[in-house]
Amino acid sequence: MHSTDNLTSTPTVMHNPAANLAPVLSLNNVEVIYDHVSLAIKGVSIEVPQGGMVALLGANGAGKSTTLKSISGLLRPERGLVTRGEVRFIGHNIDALAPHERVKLGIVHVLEGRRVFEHMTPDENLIAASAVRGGREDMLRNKDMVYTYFPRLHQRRTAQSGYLSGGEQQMLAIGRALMTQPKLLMLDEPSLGLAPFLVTEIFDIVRRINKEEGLSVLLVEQNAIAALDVVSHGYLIENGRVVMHDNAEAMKKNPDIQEFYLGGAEGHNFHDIKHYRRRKRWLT
Amino acid sequence: MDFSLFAELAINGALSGLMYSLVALGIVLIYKSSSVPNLAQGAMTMLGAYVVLAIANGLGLSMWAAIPLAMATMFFVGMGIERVALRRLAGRPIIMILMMTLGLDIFIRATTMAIWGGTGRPMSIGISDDPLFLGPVLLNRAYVVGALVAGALFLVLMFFFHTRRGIVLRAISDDYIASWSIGISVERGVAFSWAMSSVIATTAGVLWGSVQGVNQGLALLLLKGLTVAVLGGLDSIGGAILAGLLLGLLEGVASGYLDPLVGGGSRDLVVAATLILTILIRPHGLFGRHDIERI
Amino acid sequence: MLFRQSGIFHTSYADARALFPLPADRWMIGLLLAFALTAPFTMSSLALSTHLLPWLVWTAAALGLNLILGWAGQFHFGYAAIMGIGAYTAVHGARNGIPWEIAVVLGGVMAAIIGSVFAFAALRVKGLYLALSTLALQYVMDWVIAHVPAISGGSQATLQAPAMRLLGQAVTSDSGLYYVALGWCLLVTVFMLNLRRTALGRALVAVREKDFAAAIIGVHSLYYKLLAFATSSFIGGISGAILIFTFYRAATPEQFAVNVSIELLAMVIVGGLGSIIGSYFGAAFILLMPGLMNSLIGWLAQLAGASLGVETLAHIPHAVYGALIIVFLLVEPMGLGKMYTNLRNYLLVWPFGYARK
Amino acid sequence: MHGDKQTGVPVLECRGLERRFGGLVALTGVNLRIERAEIFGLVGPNGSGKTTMTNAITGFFPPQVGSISLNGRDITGMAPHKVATLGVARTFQNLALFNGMSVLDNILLGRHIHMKAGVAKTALYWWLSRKDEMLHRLKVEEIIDFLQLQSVRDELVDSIPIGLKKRVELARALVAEPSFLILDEPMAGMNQEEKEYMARFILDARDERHVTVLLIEHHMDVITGICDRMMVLSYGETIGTGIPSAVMKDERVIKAYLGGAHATH
Amino acid sequence: QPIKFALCYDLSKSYGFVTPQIAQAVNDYAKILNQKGGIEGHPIEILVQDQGNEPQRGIECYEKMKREGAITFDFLSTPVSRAVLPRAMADSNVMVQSFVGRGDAIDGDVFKWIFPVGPTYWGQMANDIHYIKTKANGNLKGVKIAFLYPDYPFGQEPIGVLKTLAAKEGFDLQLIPNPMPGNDQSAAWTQIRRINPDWVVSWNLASMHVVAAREMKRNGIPIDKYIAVNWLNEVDIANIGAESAKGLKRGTNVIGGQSHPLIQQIIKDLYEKGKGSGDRKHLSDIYYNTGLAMYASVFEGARLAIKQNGWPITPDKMKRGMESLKNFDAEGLIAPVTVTAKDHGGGGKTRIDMWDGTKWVPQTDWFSAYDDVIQEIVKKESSEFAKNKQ
Ligand SMILES: Nc1ncnc2c1ncn2[C@@H]1O[C@H](COP(=O)(O)OP(=O)(O)OP(=O)(O)O)[C@@H](O)[C@H]1O
Ligand SMILES: Nc1ncnc2c1ncn2[C@@H]1O[C@H](COP(=O)(O)OP(=O)(O)OP(=O)(O)O)[C@@H](O)[C@H]1O
Ligand SMILES: [Mg+2]
Ligand SMILES: [Mg+2]
Repeated sequence: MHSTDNLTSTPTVMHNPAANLAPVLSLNNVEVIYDHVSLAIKGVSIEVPQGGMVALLGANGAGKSTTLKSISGLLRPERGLVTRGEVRFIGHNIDALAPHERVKLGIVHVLEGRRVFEHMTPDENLIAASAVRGGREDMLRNKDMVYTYFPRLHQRRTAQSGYLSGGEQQMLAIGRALMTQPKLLMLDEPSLGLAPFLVTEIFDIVRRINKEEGLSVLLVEQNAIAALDVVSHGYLIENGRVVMHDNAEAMKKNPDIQEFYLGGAEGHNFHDIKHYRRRKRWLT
Repeated sequence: MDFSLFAELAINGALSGLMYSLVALGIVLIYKSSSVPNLAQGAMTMLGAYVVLAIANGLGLSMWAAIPLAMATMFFVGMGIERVALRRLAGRPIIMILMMTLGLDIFIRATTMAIWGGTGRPMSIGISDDPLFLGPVLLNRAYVVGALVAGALFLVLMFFFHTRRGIVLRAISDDYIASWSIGISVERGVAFSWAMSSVIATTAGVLWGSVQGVNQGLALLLLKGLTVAVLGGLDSIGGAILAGLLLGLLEGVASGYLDPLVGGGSRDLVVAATLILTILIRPHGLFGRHDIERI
Repeated sequence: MLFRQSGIFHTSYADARALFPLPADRWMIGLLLAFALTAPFTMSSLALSTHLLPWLVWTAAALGLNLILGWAGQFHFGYAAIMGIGAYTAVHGARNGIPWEIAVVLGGVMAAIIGSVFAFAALRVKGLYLALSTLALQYVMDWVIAHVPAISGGSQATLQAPAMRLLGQAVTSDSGLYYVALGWCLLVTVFMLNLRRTALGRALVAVREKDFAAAIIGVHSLYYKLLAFATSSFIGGISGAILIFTFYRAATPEQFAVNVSIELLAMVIVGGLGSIIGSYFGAAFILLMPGLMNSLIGWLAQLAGASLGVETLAHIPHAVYGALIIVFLLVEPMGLGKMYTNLRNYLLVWPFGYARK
Repeated sequence: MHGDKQTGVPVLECRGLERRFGGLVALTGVNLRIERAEIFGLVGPNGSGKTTMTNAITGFFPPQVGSISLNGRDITGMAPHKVATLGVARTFQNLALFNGMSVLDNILLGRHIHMKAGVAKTALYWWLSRKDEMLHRLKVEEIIDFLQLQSVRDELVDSIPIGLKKRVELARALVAEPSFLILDEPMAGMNQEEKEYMARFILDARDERHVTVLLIEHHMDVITGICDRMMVLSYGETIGTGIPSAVMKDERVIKAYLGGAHATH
Repeated sequence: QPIKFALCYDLSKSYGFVTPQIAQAVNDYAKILNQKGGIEGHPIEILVQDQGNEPQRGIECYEKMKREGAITFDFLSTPVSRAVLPRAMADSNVMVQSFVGRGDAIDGDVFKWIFPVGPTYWGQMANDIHYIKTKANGNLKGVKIAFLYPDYPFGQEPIGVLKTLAAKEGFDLQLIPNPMPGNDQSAAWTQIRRINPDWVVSWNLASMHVVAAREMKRNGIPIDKYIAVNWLNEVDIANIGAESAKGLKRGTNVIGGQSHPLIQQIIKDLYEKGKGSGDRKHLSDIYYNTGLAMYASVFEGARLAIKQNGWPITPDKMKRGMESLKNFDAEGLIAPVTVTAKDHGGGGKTRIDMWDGTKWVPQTDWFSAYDDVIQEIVKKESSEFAKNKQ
């Protein structure tokens, strides 16, 4: 089944809008297998330019989270393994590194579904995340930074995180990630279950962080509308393969993207949708 | 009824209860920082005591030189345990980890016995046995010392779990994966907690050893320690102390007044009753944390 | 391919839900059964009456505990006490002239009642905290047996079990007792196997996994937890009774002390949670390993001519035994049962490396 | 738009619901009336009390004030498993499938209220259970076809992707043949296409099985697309009810929930 | 064609404080005899196996040894003995349990196959009381005796005897149970201090004695009021502290020290030549002597068995051999015993030793008291057993 690698490593569109910038992160032909049996992603190649903002789109089970985990090293606890290819971060190969070492290097992964430390207060959540580097004063400074980005968290800082509402938890998860002073911020479906205005709010903040702190962002999203608004360019993953790669504008215009991710034309009607098997037009 | 008798039973009971808290604290420490209920704490206590003796007799050192050395040794033993036995199980269902600690318990006990043999040995840390009266009430010096140590440990741990490192440990117990994702070395954290707990075990071993002599019996402290720990709430330092106090007090008074009536051994009944009642009134022990379930 | 899957098509849902959908499995079970039935003629009386027989009864008990631990997901630190309750009730019953079968069932019922009462105290609780109430059960039970001569059988706390009479005639021969144990163990096994494919089993797992989700599909989690406790206690009680009648022949407190409860836990977990075949393995491991180790170590020591003191010689097997538990958990945390399954799955796809399900 | 379907018979009626958690008021003074065979949308910012609302109805966190009646019968404070037997089914916001079980068994569990589980029926499977196990199996297969889950029937639920999990949960709810179905964010984390599938299933459930649906969603296009009526919560209070097209234009709703940026969409 | 003796001991758990020394002694003894050509020309083989104080494994061991042709079985653990006893009786196998186990087992009519040669706990307790009586110059009226015991069968064993004697002699008996594992006795001693007894008879084991001694000091109770059961050895003395233990008394079944010719010979022929079966320091342990004493009578019984009824030795012959022990005192190691088909105890003489700070000093000669009382209780209990067996 590896014969398809050459195919997948040549996405439909070759030109890379951010090629001129040195990539802070690059995946070459990464393949991941869970439990030694189930093949999750096959030969995925991705680049995130310095200070750039990249989106990773794809259907359920396409392998987006797996891709992120292969970067942050969080496959191990799930008995997943990078069996081929390599992950390079600012120059060096990080495949051998343990998760916390990668965070030290500057990669941080905001997990799907928030995963805040439920029994601790938001404040303690942030402190815990500051342990990886820097002294006490760094910690305090970063906390202020986070609280300025998320004033809402400051109000709730002494509550028990487990009882925060979905949005607040998402903010906490992002703030917690920022505490590690990362170079690369990876967000896995940050808009999951958030109210529309919160989605826009959070994406704005992420964009601001990206500008002001100058850190690169790799964004996994189902909400393609919101995602493609903020990123410079995006990748599309299907069945564990990169099947499309282009800048945001071009992607928005792509008819398939429109049909399957953006929801086609305005005001189209769910009642008219008939059951149909989807056509895998990408690979043909 | 004779008040001084009551007072004496109650006070000495409470003090001995705090001695049990010493074992409980070790269990709580590990649970609070990795959600592992350690059934090997008793065995570790025993091992700690034997190591102290081995160092003291082997190197011909005084107790006060041997104890710190033993603590250092046990510190690394604890780390070793994590490295060998628990690291591979990180994130597994709790019950397997529970079983692992049970295996450790069997292994440590048997190995210790195989090396040093079952004949009891004395452990004197210079606590005099002369009577110590507080008014009409006679106090047990050894227990007083033990209680003081327990109190000190309580303060230290309380402080520790509010330092950054302590918060990190709590984070680990809350969610391994999330901890990894923000750069916490879960392995190191858990190893550290085991190391600390081994040191506490040594302390308990020394104190109990000085009370009952060093022998297999030390390993049996597990059941009491576990009972106290769970009663207090597995992740609550304060709980471990209070539960120890409470249980000890009840036991002391009970065995003083009930035993003659029911023909002995009423302690276990009291313990059982206390357990059931606590669970009915406070399902998570006295101060244990509730698991948050967002439906 | 020993366990051939391909080419076997189930034409009805019933087939697909058969106990052993694969012919290969059915063959193996058949062989094992044949062996079990002929054991009295093929095995030495030592192996039969001091290894095979207790192993079967303990397995039955382990399966009962597995119902609580593996299916309902509740810790139980007092299962030995449960067995004890059953045993003492049954023996007293039989001594007072109640027919053996009824006495044994009575034992089961009594165990079920008391077991559920203690469980009930703790059903709002999860995990270790529940374990506490079962520990309490153990304490109370130990105390009662130690302090109520009427129950424990006089000042010597030994309760002689009358010879057991099955359907009127006395069963005394090794093989007779063995068949009784075998029969009981098979009964429990079949029950557990059925649990896998009936509403009850599913409901229990549901409660274990997510009780609130279970509630919204109409599963009354409290009721099912209680039912689980009652059923498992019933099995435990009868196993305890049968253990006394077929093996110990006299009931003494130590036979059901807390360390026995711990050993039962070990049987289930080393064997594998919720794994039936695992309980067989687990019981065998925990029960026979110390003995084997003893002989093995002793033999090795003789070989090496090492003049180890009797004491050291006695402790080494325990150390090895503990080490083995550790190693097993490291190699396969899901227990011996899972190891077997892995092997089987390997054979399923053999000779191919791996198949994508 | 589906006025014709509205029979005017109330399936669910909530009056003046209030639910507090400690100091925090999660829900207060909420009235809700859902009629037979309508799809009712419930939206609101995070933490506004939507899930609390469903928990109040299904009996997990009964309201401290107010009453709930289902098909004219008062179910205030009734235990969840009882509510379920009255024909209420729901899915959960953060998936609540039974891990370690196959998809098939998960869905079979949905039939629980129609089955009799017992020790005897287990012990004497062949005589007491086998037949109706098979009957229920037929129902399950029907749903599996309906939701196109054949491919994963025998997989462990743990290992299938989230989108499918949500679908399995829907199947588990539908197989109970409920009269009233609560869906808590069934489309969270789905792309457009998958949303369309899900929307399709919900509509079919209503049209073919005449299920009344309470749908919580943050995807406004779906709400506007398939809901007959909707309600907006904010800080536990109702700030708007009615036909989606109308509600969506309400100032307060836009301000509290949609946000300026979204007005364009 | 060796003679096999089975020792299924708890070497690893509760009884680990005594079994190693005993097993070692038995092995040494066997070696010595074998050097002299064994018993009546038949070499001795000692089969030792650990049963971890678990009935299950005790039975397993018994069954195994049975098939290996062991002629006697020895478990030295209350729980396991109790569990195996019915089997041994059913199989008609000789089960030796000198100094341990149920007191009524000396009734040879009921316990045909059980041989508790030497004093039982009941006899020992009776003798202790008698000693106290002599100290109270012949009158126990009003004398306060506290009985401190670990609250499980071993500890509860002598209570029946005590109560009977209390009724008979009119002394004031106070029962002070202490829960296992007995490492915390503060409550018990608080009470004892208030009772302020004239004597404290203690059925503690091993390290429990140490805890008790400490508590006595704390509570200002002079240690010479303490009369221990025979399970208190030099190790415990060392743990208490040779000085602090001064005046402590013990009911004793066998003489201590190494003066006994047999031990001298063992030292000379084995340990000097490095052929000992274990750690030499154990030889200074009373439990070592206890081991020798136990098997002196067993080996003698075997000798008589072969001598009277010839080889091959069978359980039945062994039984009759044991039952023909007459005034046997193992060259002064134990009080002379005479075992008969009715009385498997053989006298039940003990003596009281006192620790003088350096060594044990006999306070009395070998003696046994209240034999009639004991006999009564034995009859009562054993008949109950016989009844229960149905
Ligand atoms: N722990 C695991 N064990 C086995 N298979 C897994 C595991 N995690 C994911 N998979 C499989 O790997 C594939 C990719 O999963 P992944 O979670 O990366 O998809 P995704 O793109 O993140 O989907 P979603 O949008 O639902 O998050 C899926 O087919 C999934 O079934
Ligand atoms: N079990 C609970 N204990 C304490 N507070 C709770 C509990 N459940 C919910 N809350 C609080 O009640 C409020 C409403 O929560 P709810 O889950 O109903 O909001 P929601 O509308 O479902 O939000 P979302 O859209 O994120 O799901 C929140 O502030 C939440 O913190
Ligand atoms: Mg994902
Ligand atoms: Mg919600």
